[in-house]
Amino acid sequence: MTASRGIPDRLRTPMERNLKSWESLLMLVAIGIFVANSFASPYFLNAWNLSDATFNFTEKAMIAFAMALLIISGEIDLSVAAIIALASTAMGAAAQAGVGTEGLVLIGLSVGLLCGAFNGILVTGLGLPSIVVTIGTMSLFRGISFIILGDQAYRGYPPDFAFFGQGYVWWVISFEFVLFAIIAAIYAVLLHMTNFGRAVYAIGNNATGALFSGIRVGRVKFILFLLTGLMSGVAAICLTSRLGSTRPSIAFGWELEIVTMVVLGGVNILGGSGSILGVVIAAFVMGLVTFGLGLLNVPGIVMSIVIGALLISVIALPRLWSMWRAG
Amino acid sequence: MQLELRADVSTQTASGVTPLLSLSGVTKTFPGVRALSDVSLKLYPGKVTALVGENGAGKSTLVKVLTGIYQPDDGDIRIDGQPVRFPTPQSAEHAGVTAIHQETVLFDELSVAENIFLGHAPTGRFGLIDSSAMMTRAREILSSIGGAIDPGTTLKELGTANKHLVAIARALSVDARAVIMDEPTAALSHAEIEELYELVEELKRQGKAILFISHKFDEIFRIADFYTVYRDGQMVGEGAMSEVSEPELVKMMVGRDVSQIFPKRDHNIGAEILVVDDYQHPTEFADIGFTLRRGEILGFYGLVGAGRSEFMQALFGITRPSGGTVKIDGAPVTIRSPADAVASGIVYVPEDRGRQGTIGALPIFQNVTLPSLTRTSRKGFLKLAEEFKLARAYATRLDLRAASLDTDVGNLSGGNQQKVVIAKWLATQPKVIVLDEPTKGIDIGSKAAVHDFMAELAAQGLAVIMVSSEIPEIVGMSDRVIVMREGRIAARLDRDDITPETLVGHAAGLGETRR
Amino acid sequence: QDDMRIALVVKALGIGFFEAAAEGAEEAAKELGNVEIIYTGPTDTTAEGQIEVINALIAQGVDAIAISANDPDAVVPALKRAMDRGITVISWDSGVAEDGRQMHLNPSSTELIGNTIIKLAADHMPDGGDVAILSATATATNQNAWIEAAKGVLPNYEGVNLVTTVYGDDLSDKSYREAQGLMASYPDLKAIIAPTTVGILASCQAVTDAGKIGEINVTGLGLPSEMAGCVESGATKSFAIWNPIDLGYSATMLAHAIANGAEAAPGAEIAMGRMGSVTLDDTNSAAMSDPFTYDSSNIDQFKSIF
Amino acid sequence: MKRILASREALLLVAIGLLLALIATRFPGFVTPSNLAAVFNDTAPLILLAIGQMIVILTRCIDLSVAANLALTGMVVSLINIAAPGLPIIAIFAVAIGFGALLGMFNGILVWKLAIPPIVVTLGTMTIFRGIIFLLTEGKWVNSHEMSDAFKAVPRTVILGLPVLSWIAIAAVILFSIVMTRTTLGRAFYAAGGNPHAATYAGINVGRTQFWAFTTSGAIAGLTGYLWVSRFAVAYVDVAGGFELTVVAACVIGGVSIMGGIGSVPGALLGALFLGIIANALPVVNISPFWQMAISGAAIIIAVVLNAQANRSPGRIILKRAERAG
Ligand SMILES: Nc1ncnc2c1ncn2[C@@H]1O[C@H](COP(=O)(O)OP(=O)(O)OP(=O)(O)O)[C@@H](O)[C@H]1O
Ligand SMILES: Nc1ncnc2c1ncn2[C@@H]1O[C@H](COP(=O)(O)OP(=O)(O)OP(=O)(O)O)[C@@H](O)[C@H]1O
Ligand SMILES: [Mg+2]
Ligand SMILES: [Mg+2]
Repeated sequence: MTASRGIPDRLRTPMERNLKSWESLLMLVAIGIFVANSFASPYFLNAWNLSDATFNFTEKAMIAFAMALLIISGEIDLSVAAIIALASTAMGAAAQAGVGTEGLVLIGLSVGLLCGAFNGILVTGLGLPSIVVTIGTMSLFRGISFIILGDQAYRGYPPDFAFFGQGYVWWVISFEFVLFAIIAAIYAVLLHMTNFGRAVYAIGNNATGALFSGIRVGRVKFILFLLTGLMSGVAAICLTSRLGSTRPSIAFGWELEIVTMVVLGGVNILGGSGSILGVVIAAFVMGLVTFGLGLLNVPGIVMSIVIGALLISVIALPRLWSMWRAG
Repeated sequence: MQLELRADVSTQTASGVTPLLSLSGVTKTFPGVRALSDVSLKLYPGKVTALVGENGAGKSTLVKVLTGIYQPDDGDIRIDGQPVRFPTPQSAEHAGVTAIHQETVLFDELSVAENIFLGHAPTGRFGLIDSSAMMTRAREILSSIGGAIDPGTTLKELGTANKHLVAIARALSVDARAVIMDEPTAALSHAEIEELYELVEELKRQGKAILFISHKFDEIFRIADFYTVYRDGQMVGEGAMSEVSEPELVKMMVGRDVSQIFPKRDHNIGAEILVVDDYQHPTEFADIGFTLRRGEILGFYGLVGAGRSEFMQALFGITRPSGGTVKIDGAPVTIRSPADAVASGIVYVPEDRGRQGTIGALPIFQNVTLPSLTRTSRKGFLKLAEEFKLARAYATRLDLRAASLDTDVGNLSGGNQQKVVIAKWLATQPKVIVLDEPTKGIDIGSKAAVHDFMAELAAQGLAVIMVSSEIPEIVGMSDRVIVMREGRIAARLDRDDITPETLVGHAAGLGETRR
Repeated sequence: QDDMRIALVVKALGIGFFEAAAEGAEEAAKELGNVEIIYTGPTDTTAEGQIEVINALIAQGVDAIAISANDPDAVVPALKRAMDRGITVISWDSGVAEDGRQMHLNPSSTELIGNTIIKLAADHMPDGGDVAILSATATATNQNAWIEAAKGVLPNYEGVNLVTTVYGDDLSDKSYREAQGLMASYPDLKAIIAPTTVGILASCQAVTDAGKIGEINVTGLGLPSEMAGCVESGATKSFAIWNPIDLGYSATMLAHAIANGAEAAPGAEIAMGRMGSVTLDDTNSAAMSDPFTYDSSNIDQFKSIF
Repeated sequence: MKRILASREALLLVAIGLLLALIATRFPGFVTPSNLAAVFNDTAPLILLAIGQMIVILTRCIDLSVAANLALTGMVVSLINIAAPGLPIIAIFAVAIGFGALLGMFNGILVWKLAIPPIVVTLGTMTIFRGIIFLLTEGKWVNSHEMSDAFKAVPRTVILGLPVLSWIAIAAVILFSIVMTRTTLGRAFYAAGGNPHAATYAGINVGRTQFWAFTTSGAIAGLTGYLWVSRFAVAYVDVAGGFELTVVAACVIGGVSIMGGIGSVPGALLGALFLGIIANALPVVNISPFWQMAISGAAIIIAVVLNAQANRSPGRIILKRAERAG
């Protein structure tokens, strides 16, 4: 213990901290997978193929960034995939009625925001646990899609609507990938460099303490639900555009993949810690694993074993290691 | 239960009597902390031994070692001179050692009887729990300690005091020979404390050995026969209560003389700054109104549960009042959230440091700047250098002790955590600071520091509200006192009227209660 | 010269019908020589799963993709990209919207199948009565087309009253529950028509469990190997199917031919080995052969084949 | 009496009564004893799984791998049945329960020994278990005609008017009612989740209690796995896909608190029945099945809101007391 006159700001430099972090471990995994893939398949190191591979994760990752903030704050949203379905259905109905591309985008984003607001009110307004609220809204939102669409499908989106999910900005760089990168940057800044981000961490570590420190906990959480809804709306636009059609079963089961991506990215599922960089790397890891194994025509389910095992082992290994060292 | 141990205590020493329970050479380390180092302790049948020491001296750790919750790294525990080991809490119970722990360790959703017998319920056929036997025995134990609680009620339906009775009943449900009480009176009201003293006498008569841990010197001198003092995890003294004086005991604990507990202050009371009028709440309090001036310390006294904390939390925007107004510097303000309160210059140092005061997993500097982020940032973007600057300024001012400013607050000692909470609020440059039980559970050395600091704040023109259940503190520190009873103001006392008698009388609603 | 690689993409891996089709594809590959078959598909019947599979196939630069689609529209953009990269794309069994493939091979003519499934039911209900359809997913193109056709021929069968269509999503448990629901909601039901191999089996099981053999006849499209028990117990009087081995074989032959330059345009005739040849209609679709009806008289002969 | 009336379970029972009455107005045949028995039988697997899930949730964990466990165990017993059709059914039961318990133990050990958050563990094992089915079978289905008759007969054999499947659910409800209220382990489940800190002080090893909760949930899932595949006479990778969330929903509707420590077997039973009745009633009362999802979603949300209302502390009666005194 040092007397305060001499309290140093930091004991370890940020550099030292980073080298020992989760993100560096994950980065190693990512590089390992990349190298392994290059050896395993002759088709892997090809710009177009790598570009195609990004579609396996960009939409999920966009939601994962918002979800990361939500999980860091100690909440969760399992209704994200259902929001995609509802937003996509709304866009489909609008397209049917002749609404143009700008209008469709506006509708997709608004439905996302509305759904997020609905979750947010239930959780922050009524003080309900988010995991059960969003299990409920997950059925509710997708259920509304089913009521509207039943066994029908919406097609016939305006031709220029296809750009969001199928367009390329420059050479092999797809619009979705650029959007993914921009969103990642925005969320990284928001979480790590703003007052809002600091509040998110504080709430996740101790919501009562944050409230007693003058942070508007309810408002911050509500905004996080809004953001998650909004990102689901963005993903709905991209996915709908990529598929060119809407069915109520669209994006089925994505919520758990998105949560997996966030947790794999080193975000503490119990709240309080995590980084956007981690989620970005996790997105690449998941994308690389599925794509690499896909090139070998390994069925998707085997890839999910790999992801599941990776999820458990990247958390378990450091703990096993420290247990082993402690004897 | 029928122990016929009659040690000769007329000599005031216990030499020659085999202790019922004795410890020697016990050491316990946590990562980075040596909580106990080579300590010893002796408990005698039919006697109360007081264990005293500053916060973090290792008292509770010792309790956990004695009840099988922690395993000591080294050392020797004997019962009746025979060495024993407590690998699990059950094994300690079997050996006849039971404890009322410092924290409440009960289950809200279980019934009173289940709470009492969890882990050692009477079983009947097929090893199934025999609920009727459990009920009967629970009722017996409860009535033996003067509690009229139905063992079938769910625990969450009970008030604090009754919960505490259940905790005591739980400790007694084991056929114990040694009973450990870790700060048992910290959460009790005056009348309940008296009942507890009677219970202790009864246990003494039954020949049980009692270990009594407390920071309150009056009660130690009242009920203990022997004392043991720990400091920084080491034993620094032991002996008979009758052979030690209060200053001597304090010196042993703190390692230096603590001469003057309540600092003398010159009165420099300024203009009116806070006016609260007719504050109401549907269930917790009603008709609260008062004024506060710069440089003034306004004490709030009352029995536990009088609604002081609830009112302060409403004033701070945690809960919504159903009516009433607040004026700061003559201008009315609306407080709907703590953020509003901070913006209007009212800050609140809560009772529950760990849960409400600090954010344990965030570093010191982030805790300090949390409410002041708008000032250390530009357009919502953080500026770390500014944050460190602010945190360093207040850490220096409060003489905070820590390895670095990015140490997590959770790793600090209780006293230093309290400093972080105060630093956090001073950094917002408040007008009114509310301190809720600022010295609760704090040892005598740190207490003096907090009192000094409070006086200094008032001298600098800050208006201070101090909620406290400790009469000496209220008497020693307050310029004026408001006594609350059952959610309403029972009395307003000026400096000259503040005596222990008037305080207790108004708080209890009668005139006759005496300490 | 490298092998030509033809990918047979199915709705989901593990379904008996598609396993048999894959067998046929291998047979065609052996016959053609220099052809490698990649049998693949998602694990559940989703369009997103198929798109990931298609992306992986594009990346490998396969020569042709023959797909039985989970969703006629959602896979179109991915398949278009495949065609842009020079990959031959045909659909078979369950089709893809026209601009997402070069041709589509129906196992049989839609009208014929629609008529057959109604006739199978009507044959055993001389006095008419209520029938219900239990289909696969609500998005399955082929099933939907057959059901449309079946509704079209209904007036020809006097007294046969179609009460409802429900969807079992090609999941056994869901189909079983839907069949139970049908029996509960329509106490006078005389037949359940399931134009899907998963649905017909589950319905048969549900009818057997409800003790309604003889009361309710389960019919539709099924595989002889899987249906043998139902025919034996009497829950199913008769059912129909085309040969899935032939279907896989034909799809492979067509994909190979088009990848080798055969033109897929309305009116074109394309050969498909031992199955003869097909002529494309103006939607570039063609039908392979007629469905064949199985009952107690011939089931034993076929149950060991597919 | 007042406590019973006010309890969550009683509220839910009333809700179910109202629901049935509502359905009866449109379709009286639904509430005949024989149809209700059929609905109960159809809901039996959900009841079983909900009991297991309830125990896990009580200890502040969650088991997202139950449906995958069910599918894997179901496939394993099916494969055993193919390999050894003569194996007595009692052995099949033993394998199903044992293998399911083993999978549960795997979750439990990771939660206990490595302290990995349960949601992460079971999110991982959920995909791993299903993946293992694929590796075992290459995705091939085991169909009705490959299973032995004895294997398929068990859940549908009728005893005293009810199929064995229903009897097993009833037996589980009784057994676990006793376990949860009358055994040390049962109380430990409540204590470990209600207040883990205090449980440690009471000598309860919280990690080990959670381990046993996962083991129990796994054993139940394994048993249900056998019943499921034999009832529907089919086993494949995607059996009961997505069912884990339905199971959690049943618990939530049944008043089990996701924060641990609150819940009961009757609650889980009623929660499952509520969802089961809705699922069975919709097609009957001629509401399009496409409404089912939205209705159960709305039911979950309403249940959570009501439960939260019931749990809300009524506030201290401090002022009332003062008024009475004054
Ligand atoms: N589980 C633990 N892990 C790490 N350090 C611990 C743990 N428990 C206690 N300590 C440390 O051990 C020391 C002794 O703590 P203990 O709780 O025994 O003090 P105490 O004398 O009971 O204090 P108080 O009067 O405040 O109750 C403190 O420095 C504390 O921070
Ligand atoms: N009748 C009661 N029923 C339930 N809880 C009660 C009751 N009376 C008091 N409590 C609880 O006791 C605690 C103390 O009450 P409160 O904070 O209002 O009193 P106080 O006057 O501020 O006392 P102190 O600050 O000294 O604890 C609170 O947590 C409160 O919830
Ligand atoms: Mg202590
Ligand atoms: Mg208080």
